[in-house]
Amino acid sequence: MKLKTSLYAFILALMPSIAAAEEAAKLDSGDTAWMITACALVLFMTIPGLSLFYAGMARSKNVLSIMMQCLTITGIATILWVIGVYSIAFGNGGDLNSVWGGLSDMFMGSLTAKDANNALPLVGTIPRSVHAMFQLTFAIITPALIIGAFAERMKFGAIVAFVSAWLVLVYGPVCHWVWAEGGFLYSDGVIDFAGGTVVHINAGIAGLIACIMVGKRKGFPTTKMPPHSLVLTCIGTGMLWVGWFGFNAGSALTAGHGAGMAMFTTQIAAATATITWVGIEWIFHKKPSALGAASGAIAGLVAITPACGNVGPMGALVIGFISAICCFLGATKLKQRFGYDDSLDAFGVHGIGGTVGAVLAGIFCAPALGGIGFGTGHEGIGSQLTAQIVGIVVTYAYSGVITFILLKIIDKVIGLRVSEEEETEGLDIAVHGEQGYNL
Amino acid sequence: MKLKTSLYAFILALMPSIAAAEEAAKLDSGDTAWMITACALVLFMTIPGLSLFYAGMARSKNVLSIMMQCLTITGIATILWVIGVYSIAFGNGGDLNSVWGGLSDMFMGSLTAKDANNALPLVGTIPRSVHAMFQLTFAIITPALIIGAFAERMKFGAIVAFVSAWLVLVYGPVCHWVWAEGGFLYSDGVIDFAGGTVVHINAGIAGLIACIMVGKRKGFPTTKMPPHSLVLTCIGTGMLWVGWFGFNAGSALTAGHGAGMAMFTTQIAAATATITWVGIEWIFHKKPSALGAASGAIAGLVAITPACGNVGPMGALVIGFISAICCFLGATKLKQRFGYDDSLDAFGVHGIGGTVGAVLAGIFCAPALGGIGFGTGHEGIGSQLTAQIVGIVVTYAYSGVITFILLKIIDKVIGLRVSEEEETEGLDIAVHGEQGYNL
Amino acid sequence: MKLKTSLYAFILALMPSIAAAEEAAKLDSGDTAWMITACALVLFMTIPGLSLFYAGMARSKNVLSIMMQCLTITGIATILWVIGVYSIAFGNGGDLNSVWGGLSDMFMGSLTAKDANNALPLVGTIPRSVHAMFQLTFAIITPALIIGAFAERMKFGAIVAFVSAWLVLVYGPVCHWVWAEGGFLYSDGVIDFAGGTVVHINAGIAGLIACIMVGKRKGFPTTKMPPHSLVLTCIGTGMLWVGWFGFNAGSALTAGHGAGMAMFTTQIAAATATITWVGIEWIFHKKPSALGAASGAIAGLVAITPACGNVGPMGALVIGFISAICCFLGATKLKQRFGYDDSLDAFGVHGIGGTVGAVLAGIFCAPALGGIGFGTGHEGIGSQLTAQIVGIVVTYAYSGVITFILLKIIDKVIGLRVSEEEETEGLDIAVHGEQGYNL
Amino acid sequence: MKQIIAIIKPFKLDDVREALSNIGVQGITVTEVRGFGRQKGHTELYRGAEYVVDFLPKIKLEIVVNDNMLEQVTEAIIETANSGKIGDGKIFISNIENVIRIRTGETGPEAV
Amino acid sequence: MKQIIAIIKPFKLDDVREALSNIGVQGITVTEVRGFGRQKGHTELYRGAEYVVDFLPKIKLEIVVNDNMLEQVTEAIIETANSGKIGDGKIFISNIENVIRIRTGETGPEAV
Amino acid sequence: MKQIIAIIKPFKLDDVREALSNIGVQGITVTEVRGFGRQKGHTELYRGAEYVVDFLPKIKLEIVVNDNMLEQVTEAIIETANSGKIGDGKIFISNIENVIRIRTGETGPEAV
Ligand SMILES: Nc1ncnc2c1ncn2[C@@H]1O[C@H](COP(=O)(O)OP(=O)(O)O)[C@@H](O)[C@H]1O
Ligand SMILES: Nc1ncnc2c1ncn2[C@@H]1O[C@H](COP(=O)(O)OP(=O)(O)O)[C@@H](O)[C@H]1O
Ligand SMILES: Nc1ncnc2c1ncn2[C@@H]1O[C@H](COP(=O)(O)OP(=O)(O)O)[C@@H](O)[C@H]1O
Repeated sequence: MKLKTSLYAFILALMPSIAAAEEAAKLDSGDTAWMITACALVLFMTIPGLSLFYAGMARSKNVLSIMMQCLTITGIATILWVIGVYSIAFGNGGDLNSVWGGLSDMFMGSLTAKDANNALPLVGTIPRSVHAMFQLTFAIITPALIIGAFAERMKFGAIVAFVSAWLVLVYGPVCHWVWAEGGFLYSDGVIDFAGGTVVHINAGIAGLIACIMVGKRKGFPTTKMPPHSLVLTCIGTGMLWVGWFGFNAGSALTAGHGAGMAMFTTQIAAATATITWVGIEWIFHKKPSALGAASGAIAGLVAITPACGNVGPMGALVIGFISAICCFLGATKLKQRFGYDDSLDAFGVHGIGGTVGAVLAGIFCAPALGGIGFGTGHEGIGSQLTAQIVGIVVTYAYSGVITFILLKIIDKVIGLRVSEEEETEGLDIAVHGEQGYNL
Repeated sequence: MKLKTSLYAFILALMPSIAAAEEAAKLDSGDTAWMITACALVLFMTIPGLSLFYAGMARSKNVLSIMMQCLTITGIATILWVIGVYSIAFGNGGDLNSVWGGLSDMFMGSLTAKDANNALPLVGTIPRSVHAMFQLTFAIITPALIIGAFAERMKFGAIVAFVSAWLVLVYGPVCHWVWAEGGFLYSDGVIDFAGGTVVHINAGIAGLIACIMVGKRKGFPTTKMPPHSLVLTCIGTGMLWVGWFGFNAGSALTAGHGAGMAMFTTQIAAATATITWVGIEWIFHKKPSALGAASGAIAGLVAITPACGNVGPMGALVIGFISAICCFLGATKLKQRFGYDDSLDAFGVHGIGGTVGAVLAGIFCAPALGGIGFGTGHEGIGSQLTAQIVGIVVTYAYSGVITFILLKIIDKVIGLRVSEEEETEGLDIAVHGEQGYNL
Repeated sequence: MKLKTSLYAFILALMPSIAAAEEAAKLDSGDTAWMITACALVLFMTIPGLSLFYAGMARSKNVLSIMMQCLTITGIATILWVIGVYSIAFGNGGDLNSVWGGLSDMFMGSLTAKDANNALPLVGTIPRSVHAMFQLTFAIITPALIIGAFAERMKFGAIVAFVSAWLVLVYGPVCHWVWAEGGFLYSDGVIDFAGGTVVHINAGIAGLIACIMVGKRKGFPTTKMPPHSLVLTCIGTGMLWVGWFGFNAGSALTAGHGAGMAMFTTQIAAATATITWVGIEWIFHKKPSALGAASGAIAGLVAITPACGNVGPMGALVIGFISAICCFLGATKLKQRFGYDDSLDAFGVHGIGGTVGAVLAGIFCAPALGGIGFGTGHEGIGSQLTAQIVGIVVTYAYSGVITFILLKIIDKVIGLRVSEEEETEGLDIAVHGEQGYNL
Repeated sequence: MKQIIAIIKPFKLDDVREALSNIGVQGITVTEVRGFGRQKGHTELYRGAEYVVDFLPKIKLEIVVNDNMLEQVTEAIIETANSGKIGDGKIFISNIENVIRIRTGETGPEAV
Repeated sequence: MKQIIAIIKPFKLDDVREALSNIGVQGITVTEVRGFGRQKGHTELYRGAEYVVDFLPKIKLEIVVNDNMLEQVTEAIIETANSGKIGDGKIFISNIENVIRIRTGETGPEAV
Repeated sequence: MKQIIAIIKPFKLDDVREALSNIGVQGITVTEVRGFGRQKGHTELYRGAEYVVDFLPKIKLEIVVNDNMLEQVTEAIIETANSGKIGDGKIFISNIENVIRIRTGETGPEAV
């Protein structure tokens, strides 16, 4: 859960409705209404949002493989969540609670366990079931983001195995560290309002490692691989943008000022980054592009994610501006420079944007810069920044290493890549036995 | 309305906000916020959700005919609802109230009729207008589901005539039986939380009868008729899944624990069915497909619909699993076996999935199986199951027979099918004078 | 803000929650939940809704230019809003308050300025940030509507310049006149519940002037320019329809009876207009078309916009019916008659539909006709109609003249139109350096 | 060797391909084309703008055969592609000087 | 009989078709092709990856005519398809040995 | 002058085009076609309905050259389009009687 203590106190002060609710731990129908809606919005980001965004950039012979992977991941993540990842993330791990939530809440019995007054459990002012569902939608989109890195060449079976293991071994724990009371980064006062480290850095670095290990697509970078339908990518961008309100404003867990400002900063950062990326292209390439606008929008949305509830409008503007520049370089220069094939820029946009956002969150949360204050135990930009960087480094290291080990194992057991022939024919026909278009 | 008495008592116990509201019949802004949103989500299921899901599976020469039919049905259902179907469904039919709601609320005067305190009318804690709108979105999607069965060959005029008559003669009454206080299936304690019988079985059987009466598409099954764009189908699937939260969690009519759990069971069943269908294909055909994932998702969503508010997470998992197997057989084997041309599997998925769900709702509602209890007047699985089966059989029989009669009449008067030439040319050009794609 | 005094009193009477809130100026989580959702819905109308609706009607060589323009406008409007347009629209202009809101709230400091009780500011019962965001989504879609008029030929730079200046000089002031307390049309008791004048007439007339000044597309009207993908247009239609609930019901600013009825009248008008347009085509062209259904839906939605919160169900039905007829004539006959090239019928649908709606709002708000009463200072249809017509004429005149001047200047400085060669090649490649489809 | 170009109606493609397979044709190249001929196209109407679409979707088959197969092939096409309605299409026959199989480098009749 | 293959710019199609109609051409088969020639293609840039698209969209017309029509047809095409700019395209003429109308079985000149 | 029609695998297009450019070919016309040959197509399965797709995506190149270039061009194609696997495609050579450049009206060899 995303209630940092200091932030929490702040919110309590602002919102009589919550304050009251806390006293009696009462369900608030308005907060619940918003959070149910937020669940729908965040799921909408993955299916169909992200699957469109990604599928449009792939070649037409692989379009369904992307959409299929997104649907399958939605299924897998849900089932694993119910079985045990929820427990790992939000359970109480006892002695080991600083690193994981344990397995005591497997099968989510806690959702239906009534209290002394025969009432179903709440998280703040909303039903525990809604909170569990909201968090599930994050556990769905995170691995779905990764697939952009190794699109168009990885074995379906290997993806299924990797994503399943990764959810259990990486997502669950990292989520616990940052968002569960008692998690060690939570205790450190790391600010990650809606998932800069847990979601974007986590997915970005996993994608980077994975795309290097799976190897480049046949023909990359000499063969032309233009996006097969930027129309789909633009549709996906719109859906992601809108769904992101659920992601960011939903992370307030209530329908009040906190959610309102998180939505507004999200909008500002996304808009600024869109215009910045378009501007860069216009100046340097003479041709501002729709893909550039879309990429900018996502870059801004990613970067504001960890910061959205903690910074002010002007902070959001700066974050949007800087993130667009960094992600532009990440998606265009870095990749070329080092020659890895992060096909749809999972690292270039999410890894880098998440990192930029996590760092800047530690700066622009400063009240002097229009923010709403530091995380628990921090009283200045210096110490907050240190905490942020610890959070970032830990996530890079842990997610990177486990991803590496998992893929090594999977490579040995079933292999990571489809055959050259299958890759040439396209995954849609070779792996899934169907075609995207029969026009 | 979906408040079974026992369920109702249960909900009252859980939700102080409702309990309080009932005393004073007070509007709750949180419940209203959620229900307005739910209206948007359910309409979103039809336009563009279902129209994409279906249109993608059609051939490109008929893509607009599907989208046009969905838009037109949205229009027709709305107008008929206002004129009289709302009254038939939710009015008070006096002596005949067990079978229909009568015509006393034609033109929906009750929506604006103020009470003694000069207050506008409520249904529970939400404005009557919102409840009427929410129910309208169900009256829109139900006939829209049917068109999948006779896609690509039926006359537009015949569809308009059929859908109009069917809404008045079938949808209105069946809705009244199951969801209106006093309806005979309602009184029987049949559990249908969000529309297994009213929506899915009702539409599924009508589709089956209709596709048999309209006849096979020219060339079926020898000619290849692959889906023209599974990309559209996958987009539609995501939209339907997300919109279904409005459908199922909205059927709680409040934003509380009931809605939360309904959303969560919906997610679990959809996910499990997705993975199950994909698994079946993987094992038996070696190629797990995007269409399979999409079909599984819808199968699970359909099956959990009648049960979502009454079963627990594990019940949802089992329902998802079983529904995927049954619908897989329905869409692949049954159709081949009997040789009817249910083009887009309206019966194979909605009829069968709805039936499976309605039956299993009667089992997994049992507290011993994690459910929240039986319907009014039932105290064990046996008696509940009997009620469920009565509900199913009555719907099959009534909807089937009236559909048959309506189509016979329409066939006599204007004919059901376009000419062979028009069918070959495609409905888009032949009937609507336009083309889906001019790339 | 859209609270006309009389309407306001009416709403207060209806909704105890608001009435109570006003006393203590308390945040209502239910109202906030709905309004956050409404923000998401209205943004969804532009990206991806409108961009799909428009892009589908363009030729495939220009599809990305439309999507790019919508994304860019979203970015620009957001940034300008934050900088100063919000202040112009909703600030207090002091002596000049009847014509603009001044620049005192540049950079939106008012959003985070706490009151005496250290509470963040509200508008009614929702956070000021949410209200500002909601209004921003209107400021985004309005210029986006205009681009339909000069699609497929205008310079990207000219569009950016025009839209930026137009937002500051036209949108901000007109919005202030109609919706800000003290605005002169507001004071006149003009009824514009959700934006008939501010959004649709404003955009429609600007589009008309612009398309005449930019000139016809090369080859118009002799060359065939069929919509390249009505599938996209139909998807966009569904999204617009659903998003419109946020637009119209959101304009109630609370989740109560007002929002419920606004949603319901919106649905009725859209449905009636859909069926009417389809009917006209069926009768006169023999071929009812999907584009017709889509056009009808939008026509109805546009026309009900100013009226949705003030008329009854039957008023909505009549408005839907009349708007479809007028917009049908606008999009098919008027354009041909006068030979201007309003490519995607920005004027034909939005200008005309908005005008029809603004006029009829003045009639069907009459309690005798099922409406909820006249605007401040009006006591009969005659005087209300006069006010409506003043509102319409003022908007036509102001928006038209300023648009004309702006485009004259831009034409001189950078030119309005791409070269003939670029137009022939298509804007996607020529201007944006990318292609919509690589199938 | 001869090149046979046949313009046929799209829905006849499967029948024709099968017939040709049956008589031993080993290679066919198919193109989606639009044909303008005696058969009239349709009219599309978009918001009042009327478009006469003169071009109809057709399938073009290119088949290179040895001279001795020529007659058999044309007959098979005529039989299966014929629906008796206007727009059934045409067959054009011309001479091919040489054929080369890329994979093996074989030339002439044996490469067909 | 002769086969005339003309590669033209897409936006000229309607003009050419009309001109050919006017001089009595009864049948045309049209294919969307991509041409590589003197006219240079454009560059597309996607997230820093540059693609030079050498191939430009063109329209290919295939028209089979009796020998006496040959000149008239080529002239009509040259006149209407000519924009004076590079990339206007070419006309290739070859011999056709036989023509068969599928619907009627007619062969030779009368089948054209 | 000769017309060379080459059917090749789609992913070989860029290589072939480059090779042809290098030896001085000035014009190529490319069409996306579907080929039926020895190489077998795949099977698609949609909700239990099985479709055997006999036709495989191929690229057709049409190149008109002067007689002296013929051999060089065919060799270049054979070399670059050859993957050694079934389905690599074929080259068909026929005679062209005349070539006209639309823009200039030039005819014969100099128009090629
Ligand atoms: N002379 C021709 N040259 C090229 N293509 C032709 C010619 N004549 C006919 N075709 C092709 O054959 C198709 C069918 O011809 P059409 O005249 O419509 O019917 P039919 O062959 O039955 O008389 C046309 O659409 C066109 O593609
Ligand atoms: N020798 C050739 N063989 C096949 N197609 C050719 C040949 N030369 C030109 N073309 C076609 O004609 C088109 C126009 O040729 P290009 O050289 O660009 O301009 P121009 O004909 O005006 O000199 C090319 O895009 C190509 O499709
Ligand atoms: N006789 C033919 N006429 C026309 N096209 C042919 C002929 N033979 C082969 N082709 C084309 O060449 C392609 C490759 O031929 P195929 O028999 O599959 O492999 P290979 O040429 O390696 O033996 C086919 O898909 C088809 O498009």
